Parts: sequence; structure tokens; C-alpha cells
Amino acid sequence: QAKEQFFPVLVYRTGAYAPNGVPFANGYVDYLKLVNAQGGINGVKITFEECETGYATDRGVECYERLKGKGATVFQPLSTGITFALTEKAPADKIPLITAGYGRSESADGGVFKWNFPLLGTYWVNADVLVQHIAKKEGGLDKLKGKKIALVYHDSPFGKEPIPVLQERARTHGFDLQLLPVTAPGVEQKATWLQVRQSRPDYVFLWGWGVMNSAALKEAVATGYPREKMYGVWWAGAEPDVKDVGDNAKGYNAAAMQHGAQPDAKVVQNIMAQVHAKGQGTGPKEEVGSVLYMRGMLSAMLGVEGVKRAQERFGKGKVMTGEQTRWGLENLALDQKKLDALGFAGVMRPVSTSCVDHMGSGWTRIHTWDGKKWGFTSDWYEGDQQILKPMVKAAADKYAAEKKLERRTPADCQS
Amino acid sequence: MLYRENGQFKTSYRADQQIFPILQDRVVIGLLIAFAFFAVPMMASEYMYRAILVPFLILSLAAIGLNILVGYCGQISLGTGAFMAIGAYGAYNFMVRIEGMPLLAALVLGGVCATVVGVLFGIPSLRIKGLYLAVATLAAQFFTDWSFLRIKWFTNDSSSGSVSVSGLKLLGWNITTPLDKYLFCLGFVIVCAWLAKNLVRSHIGREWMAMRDMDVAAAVIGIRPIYAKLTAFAVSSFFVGMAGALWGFVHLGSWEPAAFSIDRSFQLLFMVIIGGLGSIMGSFFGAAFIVILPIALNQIPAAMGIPISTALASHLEAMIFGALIVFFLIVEPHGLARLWSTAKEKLRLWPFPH
Amino acid sequence: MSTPNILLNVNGIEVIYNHVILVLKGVSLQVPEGQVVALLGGNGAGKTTTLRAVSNLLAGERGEVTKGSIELRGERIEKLSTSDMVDRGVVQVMEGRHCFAHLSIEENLLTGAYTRTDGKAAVAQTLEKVYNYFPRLKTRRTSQAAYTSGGEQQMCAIGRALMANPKMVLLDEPSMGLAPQIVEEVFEIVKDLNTKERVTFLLAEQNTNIALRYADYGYILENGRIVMDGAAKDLRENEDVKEFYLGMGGGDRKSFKDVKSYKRRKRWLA
Amino acid sequence: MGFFLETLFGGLMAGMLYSLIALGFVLIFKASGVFNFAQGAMVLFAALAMARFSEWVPALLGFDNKVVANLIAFVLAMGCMIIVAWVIERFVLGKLVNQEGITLLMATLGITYFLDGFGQTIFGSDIYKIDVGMPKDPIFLMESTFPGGILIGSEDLIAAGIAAALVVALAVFFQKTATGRALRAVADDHQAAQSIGIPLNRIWVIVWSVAGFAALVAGIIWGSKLGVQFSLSQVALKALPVVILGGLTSVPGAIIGGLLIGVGEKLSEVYIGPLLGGGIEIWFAYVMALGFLLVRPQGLFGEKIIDRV
Amino acid sequence: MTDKKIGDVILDVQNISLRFGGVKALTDISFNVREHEVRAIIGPNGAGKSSMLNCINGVYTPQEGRITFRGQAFSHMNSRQVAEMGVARTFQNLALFKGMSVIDNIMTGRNLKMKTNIFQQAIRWGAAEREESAHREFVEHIIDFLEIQPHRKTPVGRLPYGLQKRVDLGRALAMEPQVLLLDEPMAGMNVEEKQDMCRFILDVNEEFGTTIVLIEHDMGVVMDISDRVVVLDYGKKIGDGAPDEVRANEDVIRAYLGTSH
Ligand SMILES: Nc1ncnc2c1ncn2[C@@H]1O[C@H](COP(=O)(O)OP(=O)(O)OP(=O)(O)O)[C@@H](O)[C@H]1O
Ligand SMILES: Nc1ncnc2c1ncn2[C@@H]1O[C@H](COP(=O)(O)OP(=O)(O)OP(=O)(O)O)[C@@H](O)[C@H]1O
Ligand SMILES: [Mg+2]
Ligand SMILES: [Mg+2]
Repeated sequence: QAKEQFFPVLVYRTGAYAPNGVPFANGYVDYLKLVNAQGGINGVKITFEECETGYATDRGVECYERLKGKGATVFQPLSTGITFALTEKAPADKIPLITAGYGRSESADGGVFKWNFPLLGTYWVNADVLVQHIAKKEGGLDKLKGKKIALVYHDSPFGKEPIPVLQERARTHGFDLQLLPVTAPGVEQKATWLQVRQSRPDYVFLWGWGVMNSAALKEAVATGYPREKMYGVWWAGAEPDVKDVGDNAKGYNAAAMQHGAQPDAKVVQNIMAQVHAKGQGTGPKEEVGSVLYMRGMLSAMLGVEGVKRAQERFGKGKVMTGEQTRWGLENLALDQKKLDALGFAGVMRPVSTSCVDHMGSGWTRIHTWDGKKWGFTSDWYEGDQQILKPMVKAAADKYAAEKKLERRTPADCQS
Repeated sequence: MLYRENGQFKTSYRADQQIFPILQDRVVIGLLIAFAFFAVPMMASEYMYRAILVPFLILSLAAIGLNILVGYCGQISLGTGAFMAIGAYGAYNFMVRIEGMPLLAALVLGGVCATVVGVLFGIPSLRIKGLYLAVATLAAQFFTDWSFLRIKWFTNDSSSGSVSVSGLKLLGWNITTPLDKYLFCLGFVIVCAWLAKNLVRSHIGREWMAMRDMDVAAAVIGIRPIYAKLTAFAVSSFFVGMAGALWGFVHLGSWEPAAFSIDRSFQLLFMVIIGGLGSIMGSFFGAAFIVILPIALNQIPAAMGIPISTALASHLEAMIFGALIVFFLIVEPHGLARLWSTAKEKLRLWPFPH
Repeated sequence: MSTPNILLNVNGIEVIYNHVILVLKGVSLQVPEGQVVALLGGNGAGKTTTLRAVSNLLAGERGEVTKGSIELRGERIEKLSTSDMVDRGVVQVMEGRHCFAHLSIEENLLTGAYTRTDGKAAVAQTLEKVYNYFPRLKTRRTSQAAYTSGGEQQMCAIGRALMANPKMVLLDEPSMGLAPQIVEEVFEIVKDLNTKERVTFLLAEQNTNIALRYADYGYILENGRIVMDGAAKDLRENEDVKEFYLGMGGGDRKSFKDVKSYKRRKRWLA
Repeated sequence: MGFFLETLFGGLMAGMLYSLIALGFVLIFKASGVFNFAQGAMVLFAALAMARFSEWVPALLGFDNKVVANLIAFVLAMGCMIIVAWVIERFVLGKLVNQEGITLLMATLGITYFLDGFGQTIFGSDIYKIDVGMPKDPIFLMESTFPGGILIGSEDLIAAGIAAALVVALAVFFQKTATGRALRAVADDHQAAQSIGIPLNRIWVIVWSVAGFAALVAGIIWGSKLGVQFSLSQVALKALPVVILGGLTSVPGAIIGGLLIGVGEKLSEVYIGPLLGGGIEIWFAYVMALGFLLVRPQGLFGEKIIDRV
Repeated sequence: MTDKKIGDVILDVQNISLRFGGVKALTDISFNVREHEVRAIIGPNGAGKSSMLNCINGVYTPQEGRITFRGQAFSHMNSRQVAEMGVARTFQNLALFKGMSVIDNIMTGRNLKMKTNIFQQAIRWGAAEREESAHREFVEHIIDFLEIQPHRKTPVGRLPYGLQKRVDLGRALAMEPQVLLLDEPMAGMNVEEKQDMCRFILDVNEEFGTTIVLIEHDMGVVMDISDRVVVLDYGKKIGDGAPDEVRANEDVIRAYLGTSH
């Protein structure tokens, strides 16, 4: 039998979130194709199968069960809800979950969450970085005192994730946090923006997904709230969010999870040359290099690198099991050299994970919409570990207590 | 010729009141249950359990609950998801807040929570009727969705509003493997279905149906609308609540309010209508249809090796699903259960038509 | 009258409800133009079903004609829709009233004229005529139909059918629920329309007595089969009919109080 | 005070937008007794058609006049809606004559799935734009009286005007014409309506086409507000409380209901919401409708529900 | 007529007036019903006969007047109370439970007499089952009595009109009523069926001593089987007395009978 490493691909190409889901899925699949075009993972060919979740948890679970049976070694659930559900199932099945830039923030604690890998950053990091950024703009954290920040969020676990960090920050720096939930899917936000207009916050953080983002921007236009004062989560900072608002969204900022829209990155060029040029591209060419496409690619790369790293220990050119891949992800060491070789120079910074740290790194930039495209407008930030670490630990401990789990021993970490 | 009740004389009313008065039916059902308990575990794969059988069983239970309300009592509800959520979060709270809470008790108590809220939301039904009531029940749906997101106490202060349970245990039996879960659900659902069937063929069931068919006449023969409607809401929510608890505990293991969204409510309504209003058996048919159909449609292209894109496949799936629903409604507006009994009637006449 | 042409010809039809319940087992009957034909028979004989088959209202009841043919002026009509039938001048008055509950009596009557194209004045004229037939409707013209008495609804249903200016009316139990006086009146109206406007009637009726008085010809339907037919006056004289349908065993009418034995007709049929 | 007025106006505007969708429901219910859950899907379908045609037509014919493109797209989209109406009558409703309300409701849910899938298959599932030149910038009223003035979305204002006009036209149609009366008769009793010769199939095609037209107008307005994409079908959920509050059978009810819900929803979110943690408007709208129904079970202007022995 | 003992007044209707907006359905109606008698109410269409029954039943609440049942006076009756006091009723417009079988329809008539609670019913085994069987037996007697055995398990919606009327009667009989109100029980039946129906009604009246209030348009039936007749016209009472008296009453002839029968 040929040596093939199977990658399940959970996607949503239909439904309310399709405009965002499609480019992500295309990036993901294109990267896998690129790896194959370059000879596979040390000679092991990648096979993959898409499964449509429609962003619905029960369908996601069904996809998981189905693709698991086909020999999946790593899952990327691509929805907070599905992540929650799979977190319960993965340990029994011994399949790691990569949730790059989403999922439960406390799962960064590998001591409790053995099978979860929120690589490259969690929502808590994202929220923390936004605070840091505006503090910098204001001229220091102390300048935040008395300021008012409104969080306009998707009323769901996803939208509520940043609240503890922001509350913590608000307490220490003395700024006001106004919470404005928006009922999913967020097509009607008039009341929310009337409240914004009334309280005139200094900044608005936009924690939305899908149609909610563009609707928020349009309401901001209609109520005259300056877009420059709006900062989005990294899922609210892609082309579909601003495309049909166009010029009116000019000045709107969002966090960039390491990367932004970088059509001229090396890896993107590779895809154009080795995949699209051969007519094997998954989506339209124009979309290649867009924000969510890049994120899909990045996520795929992390999975592939996990397998590659595992092969280093368990045998090059072999097909890895879920457990072996888990080790690979836990011992990921993507230094600058490797990244450069992969073509990710300028797209992301090095990541290295460990038994306790399943996040690896949390580098983030801010990018801004200029009416036509996204461009970086800040330097790199990282989440403030002094604040985040204790929070992660406390939350993870609570989870462990609820589940009657023991923290992993150092011995277990070696395995 | 095989399927006849000829020669099967009932010597007591009791015998005539059995769930399946015809011997052949009893044998078939007996075999079916035996098959489910003994043969299925020998053949089913893990995927079958987790993605099909367990959801099918749990949703059947919810459909039975909804059928009591809609099919038997005639009160259309679009808020079933809410009562599932209440059952799930209720059971969860009993589980985490009371040390050593037995699983079964938690599930039942979850059902009780749903019952209480169900009765509360049932009160307007005394005045509001038909489609007005149907839409008004969405108030329950959106209100509970909101409550479980907003009121932290319900989710044991989880920052995101999502909760999880594990380590299910019943009288020393650790329910961990998919097979365990399947058997547990199977037993639970069969018992519940039996209870539900008993209710609907007792006088309380007749009161519900009387309310459904002609409420003024029902009142004239001494049925109190308040009692009939509220018990229907109560019993229905009880089953739905337990189903919700099972869905959370056994199927998902971890859930957020979105697991019980309005889509779930519609899905359940589909089940009872496709399956057959006013039929316990129909609830199973409906659940099977709605659970299996999309999965099957989804896998057909891959299984046949037709290379179409995921998006197109799922659009086609939605189209075929919608078309099939319409098709079945046209073939038999009273659902699969009626189709089934018509088929049986034909069989009874076979080989002589009519 | 010379040999009248056959307006409606029902030819050995079988009707099955719900794919399994066989109700009509080969019913044949003919309605000559300009005549009143009565369809008699006990409960469940299949009278309503026969009328539904003619007016093509079976589909809504999940019934279908599986054998035989129905012809209107020689044209096969089984595949037509009800509104096509109305266009051809055939209107049914449904059993059990079926008024439009939310519309007022007058609106009910006016909808009856939906298919008419001869202008408002003509419709108003017919409306006046209907009000003349049923003065009670005029007094209740603005009430919602649902809140009128059973008899008023029955009048409304009949009046509504007349509003279409039909050539042929299928009347299903017109006398049901009407006070005796009004029953007479209804049949007078039937006679009136029949003689003056040459409207053809096929009426299903339980009140055999009066039906046979006004009809030209009668069919007796039992158990989905025609068991007897003949000119109305012959039927009236028939001993069996007298006994079983007119309640006149041995010449005299028996008091309802004294009749003790039932099941006779069933024996007769067996 | 200024803020209160602003919220009030905001609510009124939002309410008009809901009315626009509610209208589709009312039309179909009034004329056939079908509670059409597919209205949301029809809005999406119409909007998708409009958006894509206005993109394709200039590309295909090679001209660059936005107004003409929009006009042609509108006509084509309307054509699509008529075809949809015809197909629905021919293959769905025509075969379900005389069935119970709930069966018909389920059938429309089936249609919803079909239309969602079909619409996205032919028109795509990305975000598309409808640009009929709706002004985006806010208008400020009474700037002298209140600091900052009272803000009103100009887009909303136009939408509200269109909605009002549409409603008036339809209300007249239903109350004053013979067809209107026939439509109401059909809603009461399919079979009886058939028996007096009302051609159900033709009537239904007409009604569904009119509802399709309402969906198209709603789709254009909502679409230019939100962008055309799948979530558009979910705005239907916002129209449901409007429909029951105004009365399922009343065209003016759709407007009044819309205004009440819009205002109630916004005021509650702005004034009560913060006390409860926010996000209450959706359920508040339903609870409000529920409250009204307790007093008048048929909605404000609906036809009385008749139960009589 | 002679061998039957007619007792005291069981139901006394005093000065009932009922209006619907502008429509005066009943104006100041008084009459009484004696135990064991067959009391007919006749009158032209829309006279208010059904409305009268609805008032007695508690479906309508009259604006004025009282109804005395066995010496107890009520100005408003609640349907449930009325049922508990032993008044049963059939309907002009067939108010059967369409989706239920004949047996179930008649069984609902026994509901007031069934006492097991919801938990016992859910378990069924034991008390609930015994109760069910006992009542089922009673219902089977009614079915035999009404000769609808072959249709036992048919959903009533599928039955022809006449049989539905019989089931309606069966349901009322299942309540073992003391007073039975019948609203046009023989509409839509042919003579023979009417004869059967009369037989049922008289049997009930004679065997169980049930008091009967009957609305009927067939004068033959009314004159033959009733003991006393009330005549309503436009909501007013225009006659009351034995059949022969009523038949001779000029007002009644003018308003209702047309020609004298
Ligand atoms: N919709 C239906 N589904 C199933 N069976 C039906 C249906 N309608 C009528 N039947 C059956 O068809 C038979 C004939 O019914 P039909 O209504 O034609 O009788 P009928 O002669 O009009 O009686 P009646 O005088 O009581 O109205 C009956 O046995 C009845 O049970
Ligand atoms: N709920 C109601 N609302 C309005 N009007 C009503 C209502 N119920 C009855 N009526 C009116 O009261 C009058 C008496 O009606 P009722 O039904 O009592 O007549 P009836 O004597 O039974 O006539 P029939 O012999 O035709 O059945 C009628 O004119 C009717 O329209
Ligand atoms: Mg009939
Ligand atoms: Mg009456």
C-alpha cells in the first residue's frame, strides 16, 4: 500500500458564514496540494477529504466521526462550537486538534489540554494585543485611565471569549468597558450603534464573524462613528468583512494573526506557480493571498509541520498516527530558517511549542483597510504573559477539576 | 396472505387494547428490539453509533415529546430547542452542583426543569391558538438562548457559556464507549417510548386529542382545556428535556446554547411531520429520515466517485432534501407512519386488491 | 318531452380513497339535459363520493377515480379541474355547508360569481334573485358566515352556487338542517330554475319523499352500487322503496314511536 | 430626550424594514392560508438574482450604465420570481390542496431548503453588492434643539417610504377588488373555493408572484443595506413577531406591527438591555408580540379566530 | 306515553336573553324540562335553538337570565360543571374528534369518570389498565346499541355523515347523562335511519330514564316522540305545550310549519 497521510478538512462553503469559510478552505486545500506537488511530507503523499459542516456543531461532529474512521491524524474544527464538542472526544480517539487562532483560550495549557493546540494565538492574546495597541497610540498604558472602550460582540462563546481579559485590563488600567452583545447572525444592529452613538466610546472593539462585521461597519457609517477608532478581532479583518462597504470602511483596523493579506509572499508565489499554474487551484486566482486564504494556508502548514516533526522522531517517510502527530505538534520548532525555507518569511514569526505551552507564540500585528486592500499599520505585539498566564492556568485548573483530570506529569510530557 | 389478523380473536378488551393487537406486528417489533440490542452491537461501526444511531435515538425521544404536543394535543411549537436546552443545562447544574448525583436522576431532573418552564410557556396557549401560538413559542426559543448565554449561573460561571460533562456512570456501569452510549440511549428511549405510548392511549391521551380536534366540544364533555393543554406541555417538555440532557451528556459531551438553536426546533418539527403527527412510531420514522437522509445525500457523490465540489454537493444536498420533504408531504401528508399503515392495509388485502 | 340529450354520463366508475378504501364499485348513471335526477341511498352509500367524482373534488380528499369514465356532453372530464367544470357550467353545493367563515354572507354570495363575465349589473341581479329566494340571507347579509346558524349557512351555500348562473347543479343534501318550510322552498327553487332556466340538477338527498316528488328520475345507491333506478313516479310506487325509503310499510305512515325493528333494509340488500 | 427621539426614529425605520418582509407572509397567508416560511429564502433568492444580474448584464452586453443595468436586472429578477411562483404552485401547492395548515407550513420549509440550495448553486455563495444608489450618509435633524441633533439613516428613510407605498397599494387591492375577495375565500376553505370555480392554480401563481415582488423589493433594500449573502434569509425571523402582532391576515397590520416591534425592540435594547446584559431585542420582540396576543389572540388587525359549534 | 313517569322539573330556563352585538339570538326565553320527558325545541332557521343549548351548556353566557338545574341556579354555567352535573350534548355541525377512532371518540365521553392519575396511566400496568378495560366494556355496549360495531376502529373523519351523527350520540351517551341535549340528530338521514335513531333515543329515554331535549326539523319525528314542544322564532318563544297543541297554534303555523301537517 502506498504511504499516504490523510488530512480531514472540515469546511463551510455554504450557509451564513460561507463568504468567510470559502477562502479559508481554498487556502487550506491549496497548501496541501502544494506539499504534494513538492513531493509530500518526506515522500509521504497527502490525501485529504473535505467535509461540509455549515458551521453547525452537530454536523461538525458527524464529519469528525466520519473522517476519523478514514484514518485522520489531526483535525482543525474551524468553529468554536465544534472545538468544544471535539475537545471531549479527541482524547479518547487520540487525535490532536489544531485550533489556530480560535477555540478555547485556556487550552493553551498543554498540562491539562493534552490534545488541543491553539497555535499562533488565542482570543485572549488577541484582546490583550488590541489593548496594548491603543495604549501605544494613546501614549502609554496609564493614558487609558478614564477612557471608554465598547466591545461589540457576537453573542456566542466565540464573542464572549475576550471578555475576561478585557475586564482584567479594565480593572488594572482604569478604563471603562462597555459590553454590547449582538444576537447572531447580526443582521440588525441599530440598537447597538445607537448605544455607541450615545455613549461615544473612544474605541470600539468589534468581535464579530460573518455578516455581523460588514453590518457593523455599515451601521458605523450610518451613525457616523469613525472607522479609525474601530478595531476588529482577527476574524473581523478580512476582505469579505469590508468588501461591500468599500470606501466607507476606510480606516478600519483589525488584528492580524501574524499574517495579513500578502499576495507576494514566497509561499503564495509557490502556490501560484506549482498549483494554480497547473490548473489545480481550488478557488479563483484573485483570492489567492487574501487574508482568510492565507490563514487557511497557515493552518494547513501547521498540521503538515506537526507530521513532519513527528517523522523526525518516529521515522522519516512513515505515516504518522494521531498520537505521534500529537508529539510532533507538542515539540514544534519552526525557527526562522525553516519558515524561510517554507516560504513563510514575512508572513509569520517562529513558533515553538512545549508540553506546557500549546500555543507556541502569539505574535500579532494590526492591519488597516485603505478602501482597496489590507495593509499593516503596526509593529509586532505579543500577549502580555504576566496577565494571561495566570488566567490560562486558573481556567485550565477549573476545567481539570470539573473533569476530574490530573495535570500531566513531567514523565507524561516525555511520551 | 401472511399478514392477516384472521383467526386472531380477542377474548378480552385488555387483549384488544394492546399496543400491537396483531400478532405479526408484535413479533416484528420484538424481533426489532432484539435486533437493536443484540445484533446491532455485533455489526455497527463506531461511526454508526456516534454519527447515526445515538443521534437518531435521542432525537427520536425529542420527537416523541414534540409529537405529544403537536401531534396529539395540536399545539404547534417552534420552541422545542429551548426545552432541550433547559433539560440539558438543568441536568448539568444538578450534576455539577450536587455531589454524587446519579446520572439517571440528573437526566430526569433535567426533564423536570423543562417541564416547569414548559408549563409556564404553555399558559399562553389557553388563549393563543394555531400559528399565532406557533410563532409565539419562538419567544421561548430566543429567551432561553439568551438566558444561557447571559446568565452565568446556569453555566457554572464558564466564561464562554459552554459547558461539558464526562464520566457518565449508571449503577457502576461506565458509559464511555460508543457501544455503551448506544445501549444506554436505546434502553432509555425504549422505556420512554413505552411510557409515552401508554399515555397517549389512556384517557389523558384522549383528552389531548380531543383538544386538538375540537376544543369546544371537548369542553362540553367535561374536559378542562387548562388541564389538558398544560399536561400536554408538561409531558412533552419532560421528554424533550430529557432528550436535551441526553444530547448534551451522551452525544455531544460539551455544548453551547447554539446546540439547541432554532434550527434544532425546526428539525424536530420536520421529524414529527414527516414521521406522522399523532404517532409514536412515526416519531422514530421521522427521526430516522431526517438524521440519515442528509448524511446519506452527503456521502452519495463521494461513494459513487463523482467529483463535485463540497459546496455544490451541499447545495445539491439542500435541494434534494427540500424536494424530498415536499415529495413525501405530497405522497402522504400524514407522514411516514400513515404510509406504513396504508402499506399494511394493502398487505392485509393482498393478494386480492381491495 | 322528446328524447333528451344526455348531459352527464357516468360510466362504471370506481373510486378509491387513500389508495385502499374502495367506495364506488362501478357506478353508472345518466343525467339528461334539463332534468332533475335524484341520487338516493343510505348513509355511506357513496352519494357524496359520486358527486365529488363528477365535480372533480376528489383529489382534495385523497380519492381518485380508478375505473370508468365520466362524460359531460360527450367530453371526458375526469382530468379536468373543478374550475374547468365551473367554466362548463357545473357547480357543486357541498355537503356540510362549507361557507367561507371569515367572509360575510354577501361576500360569500359574491365570490360565487367569481367566474362570471357578464358584468356587475347581471351579478347584482342574480344577487337580488338569491335574496328573494332566501330572505333570511338578506337580513343576515353583513354577518360573518361562521356566526350564522346552521340553516342559514346551508342557504348561503346553495345561494352561492346559484350565483354562478350554472347550467348544472350538483346538490348534496340540500335539505339538511333546513326548516320544513325552507326545504319546500329549496325544492321549489329547484323546480323553478329547472323549468324556467333549464338548469339540470343532480341531487343527492336523504329526504327521499320530497326528492322523489320533485325529481324526474331516481337512482338508488347502496354500498357503492346502483341497486335500482327508474322514473321518479315509478320509484314512488315501488313497494320496497316505499317501505325502506319512504317509511310507509303497508301503505300508511308509521309513527316513529312505534317502529321497533331495524336492520330490515340491510337484510334486503344482503 | 434627543437620544430618546433618535432611538424612536431608529425603531420606526427598522420597523418599516421588517414590515416589508412581513408583508410577504401576510400576502400569502391571506390568500391561501399558507404560512410561508420560505419568505426569507425568497428574499435571499430575489436579492441574489438582482445582485448577480446587475453584475452579469453589463459584462455580457458590454455597457457601463448602472441605472440601465439595474433596471434590466430588476426585470430579470422579477421574471425569476414569477418562475419560482409558478414552480411552487405546479409542483407543491397544487398537489397539497385542502391539506392542513401545518402540512403546508412544512412544505414551505422544504421549499426553503430547495431555494437556498438552488439560489446559491446558480448565483454563488459569496457576498454580493446591490447598488441602486441608496444614500448612505446620516441626516441630522433639530441640531439646534439637541446637541448632536437627531440622527436618521437616509437609506432607512427611503426604504421606509417604499415600504409604506407598497403596503397601501396591497391593502387597497385586497379590500376593494373581486380578486381580493376570492383570495380571502381561498384562505378560508380551499375545497369550497374550488367548488365555486375559483381557479386555485392561477390564483396561487398570482399571489406568489406578488409575494415574490415584495420579496424582491425587500431583498433590494435589505441587500443594499447588508450586502447580499446567505444571512439575508434570516431577517425573516425578525419579521415573524411583526406578522403575529399585526395579525396574520392584515396588510395594514404588517405596517403597524412592524412599527410597534421596531420601536419596542430598540427602546428595550437601549433602555432595558444594559440592565440585563444586553442582546435582549430579539426575544423582547417576541415577548411583546406574545403580550399583545394575550389581549387579542388574532393580533391587532387580524381576522377573528373562529371556533364555534 | 302513559307508561312513563314524568317527574319534577329538572332544568328550568328563566328569562334568558342572549345578544351578539346587534343580533338578538334569544330574547327573554323561559321554559322548563321535566325529568324523564322528551322535550323538543323547534323553530325556523336562525331562531336561536342551538344558541339555547349553547347557553345551557355553558358555551355561551347569556346576558340576562338564569338556568336552574335540580334547584341550583346559575347565571353562568361553566362547561365542565354542566358536564359534571350530568348534562350531555350532541352537535348540529358534527363536533366529533376527527382524528380519533370511533372507540376513542366514545371513550372520551367516559373521561369524567376515569380517575387514575397521569403516573398510573404512564405505567399503565395495574389500576389504569383495569379502569380502561372496565370503561371499554361500557363503551362496547354503546357501540352495540348503536350498531356501529364494524366501524369501531375507523377514524371518524372517514365515516359517512349519518354514522358520524350516531357516534356523536354515542359519545354523549357514554357520559351516562341525566339530561341529553340533541341538536338535530337526524339531519341527513333517510327515513329508515331516522326510525333507527328514534328508537335509540326512546330506548335511552325509557331504559335509563334520561331526560331528553331535542332540536329537530322533521315534524314527523317531533310530533311522534316528544312529550312537550317549545317553539322559538327570531329568538322569541311563540309556543309551548304538547305536540298537538303546538301543531294547532296559529303563530307556530305561520312562522314555522307553513301548512298544517
Ligand atoms: N375522505 C375519505 N377518506 C376515506 N373514506 C371516505 C372518505 N370520504 C368518504 N369515505 C367513505 O366512503 C363511503 C361513502 O361515503 P359518502 O360520503 O360518499 O357517503 P354518502 O352516501 O354521501 O353518505 P351520507 O348520506 O351519510 O353523507 C363511506 O363508507 C365513507 O366511509
Ligand atoms: N357566536 C355567534 N356570534 C354571532 N351571532 C351568532 C352566534 N351564534 C349564533 N348567532 C346568531 O344567532 C342566531 C341564532 O342562531 P342559532 O344557531 O341558535 O339558530 P338555530 O335556531 O339553531 O338555527 P338552525 O335551525 O338553522 O340551526 C342566528 O341568527 C345566528 O346568526
Ligand atoms: Mg354524503
Ligand atoms: Mg342550530
